[in-house]
Amino acid sequence: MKETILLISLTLFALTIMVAFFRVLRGPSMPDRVVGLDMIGVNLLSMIAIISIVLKTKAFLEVILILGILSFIGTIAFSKYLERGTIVERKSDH
Amino acid sequence: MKINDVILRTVTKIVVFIILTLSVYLFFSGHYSPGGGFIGGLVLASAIVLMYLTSDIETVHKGMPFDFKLVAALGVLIATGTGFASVIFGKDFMTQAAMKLNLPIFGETELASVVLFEAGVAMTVIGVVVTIILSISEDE
Amino acid sequence: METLMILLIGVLIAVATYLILSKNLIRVILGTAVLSHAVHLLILTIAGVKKGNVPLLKEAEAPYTDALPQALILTAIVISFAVTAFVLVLAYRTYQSNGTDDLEGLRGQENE
Amino acid sequence: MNNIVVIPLILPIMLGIALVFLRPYVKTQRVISLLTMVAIAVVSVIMLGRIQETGIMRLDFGGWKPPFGILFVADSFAVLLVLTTSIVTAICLLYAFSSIGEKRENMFFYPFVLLLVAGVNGSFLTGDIFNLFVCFEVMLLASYVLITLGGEKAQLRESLKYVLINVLASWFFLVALAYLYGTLGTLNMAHLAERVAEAGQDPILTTIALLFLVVFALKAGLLLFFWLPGSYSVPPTAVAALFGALLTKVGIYALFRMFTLIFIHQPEVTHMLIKGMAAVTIIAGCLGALAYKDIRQIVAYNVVIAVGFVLIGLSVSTEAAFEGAIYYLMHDMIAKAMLFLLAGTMIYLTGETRFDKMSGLIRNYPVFGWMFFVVMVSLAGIPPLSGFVGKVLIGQGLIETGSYVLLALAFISSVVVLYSLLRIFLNAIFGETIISIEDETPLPKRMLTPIVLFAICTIALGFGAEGLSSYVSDAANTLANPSIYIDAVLGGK
Amino acid sequence: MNVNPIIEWAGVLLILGGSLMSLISAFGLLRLPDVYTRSHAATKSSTLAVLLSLLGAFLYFWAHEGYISVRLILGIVFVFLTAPVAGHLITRAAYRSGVELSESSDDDELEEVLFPEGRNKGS
Amino acid sequence: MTINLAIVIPFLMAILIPILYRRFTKLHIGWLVLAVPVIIFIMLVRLIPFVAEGHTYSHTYNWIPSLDINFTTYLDGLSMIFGLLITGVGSLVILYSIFYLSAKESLQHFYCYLLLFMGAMLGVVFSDNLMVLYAFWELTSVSSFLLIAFWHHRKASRAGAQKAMLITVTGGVSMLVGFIMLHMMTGSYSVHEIIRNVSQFTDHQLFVPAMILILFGAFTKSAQFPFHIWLPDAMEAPTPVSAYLHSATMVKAGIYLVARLTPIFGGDAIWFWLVTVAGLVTLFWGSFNAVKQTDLKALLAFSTVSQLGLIMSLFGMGSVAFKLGYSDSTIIYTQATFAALFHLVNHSTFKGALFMMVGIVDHELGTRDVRRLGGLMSLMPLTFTVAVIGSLSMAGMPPFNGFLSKEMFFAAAIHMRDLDIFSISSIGILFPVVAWVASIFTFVYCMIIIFKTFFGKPYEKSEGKPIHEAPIGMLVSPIILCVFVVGIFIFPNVLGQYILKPAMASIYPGFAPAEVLTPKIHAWHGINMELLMTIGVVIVGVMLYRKLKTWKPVYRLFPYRFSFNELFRHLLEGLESGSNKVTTSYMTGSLRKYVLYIYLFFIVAVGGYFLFSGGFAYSSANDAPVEIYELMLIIVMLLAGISMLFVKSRLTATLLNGVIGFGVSIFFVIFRAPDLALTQLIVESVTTVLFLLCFSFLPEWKREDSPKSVKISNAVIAGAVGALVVVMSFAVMYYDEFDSISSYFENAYELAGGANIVNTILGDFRGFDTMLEVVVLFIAGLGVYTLIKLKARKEDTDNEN
Repeated sequence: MKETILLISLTLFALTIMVAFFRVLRGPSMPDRVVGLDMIGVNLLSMIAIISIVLKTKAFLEVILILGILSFIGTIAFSKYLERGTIVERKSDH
Repeated sequence: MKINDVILRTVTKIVVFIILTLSVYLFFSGHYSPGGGFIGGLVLASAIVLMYLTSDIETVHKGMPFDFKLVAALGVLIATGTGFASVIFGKDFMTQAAMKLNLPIFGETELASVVLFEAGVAMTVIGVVVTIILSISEDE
Repeated sequence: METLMILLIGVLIAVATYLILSKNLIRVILGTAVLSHAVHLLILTIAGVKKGNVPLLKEAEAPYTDALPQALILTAIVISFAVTAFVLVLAYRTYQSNGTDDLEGLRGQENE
Repeated sequence: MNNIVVIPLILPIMLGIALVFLRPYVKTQRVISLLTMVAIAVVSVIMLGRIQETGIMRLDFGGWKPPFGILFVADSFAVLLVLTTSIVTAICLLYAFSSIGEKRENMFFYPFVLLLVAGVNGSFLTGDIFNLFVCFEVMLLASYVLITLGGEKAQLRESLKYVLINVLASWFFLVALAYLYGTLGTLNMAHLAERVAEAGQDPILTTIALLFLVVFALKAGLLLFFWLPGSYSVPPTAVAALFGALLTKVGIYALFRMFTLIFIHQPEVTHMLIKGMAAVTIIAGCLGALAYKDIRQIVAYNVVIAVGFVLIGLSVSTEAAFEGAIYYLMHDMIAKAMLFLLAGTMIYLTGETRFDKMSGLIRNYPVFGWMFFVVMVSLAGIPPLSGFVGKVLIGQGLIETGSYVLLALAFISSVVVLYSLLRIFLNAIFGETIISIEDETPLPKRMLTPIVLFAICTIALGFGAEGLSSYVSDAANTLANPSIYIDAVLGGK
Repeated sequence: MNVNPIIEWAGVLLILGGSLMSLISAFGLLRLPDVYTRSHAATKSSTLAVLLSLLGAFLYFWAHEGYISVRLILGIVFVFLTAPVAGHLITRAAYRSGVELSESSDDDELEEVLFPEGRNKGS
Repeated sequence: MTINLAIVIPFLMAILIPILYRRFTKLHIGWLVLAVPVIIFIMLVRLIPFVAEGHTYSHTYNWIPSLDINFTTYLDGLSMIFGLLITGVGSLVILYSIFYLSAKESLQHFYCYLLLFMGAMLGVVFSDNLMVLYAFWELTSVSSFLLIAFWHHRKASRAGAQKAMLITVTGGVSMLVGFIMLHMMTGSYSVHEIIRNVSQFTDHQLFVPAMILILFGAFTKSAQFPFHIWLPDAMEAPTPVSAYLHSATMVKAGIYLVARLTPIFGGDAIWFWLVTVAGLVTLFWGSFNAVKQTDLKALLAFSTVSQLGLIMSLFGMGSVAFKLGYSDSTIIYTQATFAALFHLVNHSTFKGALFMMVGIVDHELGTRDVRRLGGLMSLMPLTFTVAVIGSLSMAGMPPFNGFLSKEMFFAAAIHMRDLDIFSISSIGILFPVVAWVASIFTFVYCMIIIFKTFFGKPYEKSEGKPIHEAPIGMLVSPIILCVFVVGIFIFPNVLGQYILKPAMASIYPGFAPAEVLTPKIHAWHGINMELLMTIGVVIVGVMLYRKLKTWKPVYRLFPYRFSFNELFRHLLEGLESGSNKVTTSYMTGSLRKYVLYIYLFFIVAVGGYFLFSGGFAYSSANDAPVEIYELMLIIVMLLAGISMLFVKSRLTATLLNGVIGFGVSIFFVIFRAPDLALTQLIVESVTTVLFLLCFSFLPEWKREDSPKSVKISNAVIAGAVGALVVVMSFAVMYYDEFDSISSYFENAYELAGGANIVNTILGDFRGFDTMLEVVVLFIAGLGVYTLIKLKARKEDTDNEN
């Protein structure tokens, strides 16, 4: 029973990912796509948590954390690129 | 046009701290659970990347005045050097010290050479990733 | 599962190949990136998937999934990262000095 | 303890990295890099001696017995190549001292050379196929950097192609590795050989063998040499010489290992294909060598010809052919490096790249001119210079197996080599002097010495072939009888 | 009856809730008219979804194996910290790079502040 | 010992010459050089009695014993003849050259090459080991190349040198293959061993190929038709060189080889036909063409070609004796060989003299064109005498040595008619006919030499510098040679007994006592067929010479375009332009093309074999189950991949790549690979950051504007590659023969103290990989740094290197 629910949840998350992927594909604007990617990352995070439960292992808990960090870094990088064209500045501008 | 990054910077400070802790944790846990020199190093490097992203090169450099090329070089030297240590003891190249003593009491020393090796790996990873990103960003 | 994965890998490889055959530098480099993804998956899939537990002795019981390919892929990932970084920089340096990112424009005949 | 086996790899790595710290001290860097090469040469001579006495040496890293750990296997074939590599590199370094320019010396030129050598030596010595991949990558990455070092327009353009094609090749390599592991479940080369022999070479295994053939053919420049002419003609002379001497040889070595040790049970497919590829390579190389007036192109296509020539030795797979191939490999490393140095120096002296724009250099630079003559004669396989013995032995192998078409091709190719260089010699070295004594670019002794050293090497290798014969025949024997190798690796210790 | 199965069930249900939440955000991502509103859906509700599922996983591990995972807590904290910032950054980037608002939003007060000489549309 | 010394001394001297040249600035260096051949000559002369008694001498130094290649010197009658010729003519030529070459020339080079050649040539004739012989053989080609190109600032010299080198080396290479084949058959490189065991190998399948290949080498070296074209061009060399290499010695190396190997191949029909016919054709073609030449040296070159053909054909005729075996009636056929040896010596004497004569004329007048020359008889009486003696001897007139050998040649040719082996009888009549016709032409060009140069309208030199006789030093050598020309005519049997007899013994080993093989040579042998032929030659020759103008247009029947020279030139040019076309057609510099070739090869070679070998196999029995969410993820990745092809912006493509990366890592999770998932994630995002960083420097990508056909072919290739990987993967999955070695690593904790197997493998079992991987990473990092920091300055960018 629990398993089934978990599987359903996994499927739902996967569905969300598909929708988010649709955003990545269709845009229309670049930030839309980035939002989509961010969302994929966050949902994957949830999926990994559930998979950990399904597989009965704690091995992937680090992955969750890392994924969180990285989707954050990715989003920052993309938004900075969209905003300024460069993502690392040489000198502080203030 | 100035862009205000106060929110970002505030959050980043905390986040970087978390990441750094995590990287140290991953580095040491490698022998029993996922992690190790590579991953630890990569996570640490990503923390630094995050710092560069949210701040700027000069500021970060003030905080970490290393030449990351040399950090990387030192890392490689350490990694290869541990291989040599066993040569001095007359063992095959790269024999880790753990092989020498199987006594549980020496469990601590057992780990030593592997940890050193992994430290070298981690240093290289950090050094290289930061070098690459810095070099590109400094280009005009 | 394996069958599906292999089909996926096949498509990714086809995509990568198509990208590599195009004229634009970035496309080619992205092609190599996709290619490396595909091959990493391939190594793992070929060795058989879901055949055992996570290869952590303290976490799970035997049977364990084959750990050797994982180690190999790890090495391969790092190497492909190194190469990709280098190629990227090489690409933009080439663009800077040659003034084009079109590979047909980078032919360069012998008489120069 | 066989720890000596790892020295050809670890020494250049450690010292190469150490040189990074010595960046401002160019002189020290020079001395250390040169000494490293000399040390490796000495070590390989010692190893050769020990292999004669006690058979193939092996070093299990970390003490893990094969097939589980990684190991280095030093047989005569590998060590001979290591020896030649170190000698060639040492001499190329000498040339680099005076030609490479401070700009590059400051940009870690010497570390990269040492790391390149480390990768090359590692590829020769390793007994583990995945480790071979990693060693290849060490070599390739170093070569990527070396070829781009300087950042000139043409350099970047050609190196981009070189890099991308090699990335593709590495990818093929990984796919092949995946398949190999998927079928045979092991990575140790001797163990692979044993398992292939045990199972018989199924079609799928042969297919994997062909995949490896594609991979190494790309690296060796066998048929798939498209990256070669462009990328060899752009880097600075010393680097081009190193490339010409070393890079393709690693691919050739890998082909030899693969198809004399592991995939030997279906020669009618694999070796036939190699044969065909070698033949086409020779033809294409010959055409290329005659097609251009640009010296660098001619020289690069000469490399292609040599690749085909050596691999003919593999394709016929007799002991004589193996011996010939080994002799020829060593000869070619030396002579090609010398040729590249000469070509580069000619361009440096005249500022031209086409031989029909140069003339009468021998009047201005007599010794230099004669060096070109020596290398020309040597590459044409005229005795008693170094190319001769290899040529004869490969010819012997070809006759033994009745491959007369290849025989004709192989020997005609040496005439083409001669002609392609003769054109340069007669037009550029001989001929009316067009550079007056006042206008001539001085040719410093330091640039000439390495070339002369190479000339001495090629003469010595020709006259002193007997001195190497016991090692070469041992190497060929190991290639012809894979069981020697397998026993040495898996036969306990 | 042991308390553990209950907590386990709670965890599983939390996860289910999380997945439903994410479905809602997916719906928002699909249907909302412009990037600003879509970002709203993506960051707010999906953060909640993550929170719920991670909490569920935390509870499950706690109940099932008696294991308190610091990493999961950290993860929750982390997501909470970063997701809003990410959302903020991306919308700001969108605005500054000139992504147009949907037609249904009728007032753009920022325009005069940031782009006094008018935004160059379509950039 | 003597023989070894004889080979070594010239080489030593060759090395010393450049040094000595600087020491002795006042002395003409030639005098020092002269000592070398003279000493060796004397040494050899002292050995004549030893050899004449039928002794041989042999000595071995090891070179590459493992390959059976050793310096084995061997002295017998045959090599003695050549040794004497090389050193004897060599001495005279060097003496001559001292006066011919002014001190302004780079004498050290000249003599260095000349000594190299001399050593090499002695090496050729004194070597018993075929490989060493080959080494010296090529060295003669090389030194000849250097000598022809001595005046390398002249275009013609370079062209001549190139042609000579190419042709002779090609022949040499083929000869090398022939030698290797001989070795395969007989297991030996020693000529004498091979001769001893030859009977066992005549049926070997390599026997004929080896013979043909070796003959090819000999023919190119000895300028046999149609490879003779290099010889006239080689006349660009200084005249002493022409006299020495290109008439007396080097060109006879091929003949030497034929003579040396006659005991091996002699009994074979192919050998007979090849050697004889090549010789006769060359004889005719050379003499025929000599007539039309206007340059005296070219004329002599063609005459040399023709004479070489004569000697060659005689050796061919002589070889039938091997087929017939030894009996009293077959002795007659060995006489052809005797005549060949005899003529070989004679030719060296008179041709050497003639070349020196032409050199003198050229030296004094600055031209060798017969159309401009004339009336020199009174001005240069001594030179004239030399010319007359040399020419008449060449034309086969008494009282000169050429007469004797030519009579013997006629005799041999006549005897061929009677043979009924090798199906000679049907065309046997042609032998004497060709010989006779060729002799007529020989006679005609000899007349040209004498009359056009020394009679008729005097030569006018523009600057009124008086023409006078050459310095006596230059005349000494030709006069000595003329003395030999006459002397041999008078005392032919001295030569026959002491020199030719042992040579006959070495060509026909164990055939008959050498005394029987060596005939008594008579200047007057009664009125017989030969003499009648000679008289005919004179009559017809005189007539032809007088009517030269009327029949010379015959030569126009052979337009220059179709000459072998032109053929050769066209061959080379065609080769160059053709290979340029071919090579540039596929080496376009376009990466796409290169990659396309690589993929095509992969598809054809690997795919082709795989599909035809029936290696394909598929079974889903072992597949793990699939969950729905996994399927959905797969679909997402598929779509991400495919849509990467169509997106319009690079940023979107990067994002899609990120999606694929995320997908890969979630599959790593699903496939129980936590370490991989971690690494993949981090690497993926760092890579993305790198992409973004680099995008600042790169332009947005444009639409691919390739034609549709290109796109379709790309798609086909891409699809094929993907499909191939898929089917191969299925087959690999199906293959289930072996267990992986990795179960060993499951004891990681006991073995290496690690519980994370992957990490233990990375850190310990395969720590070496990790170490190198770190190195790779480091190189990449440092490489990126150098790539960015070290930029060529703007002005440098267009420079090469």
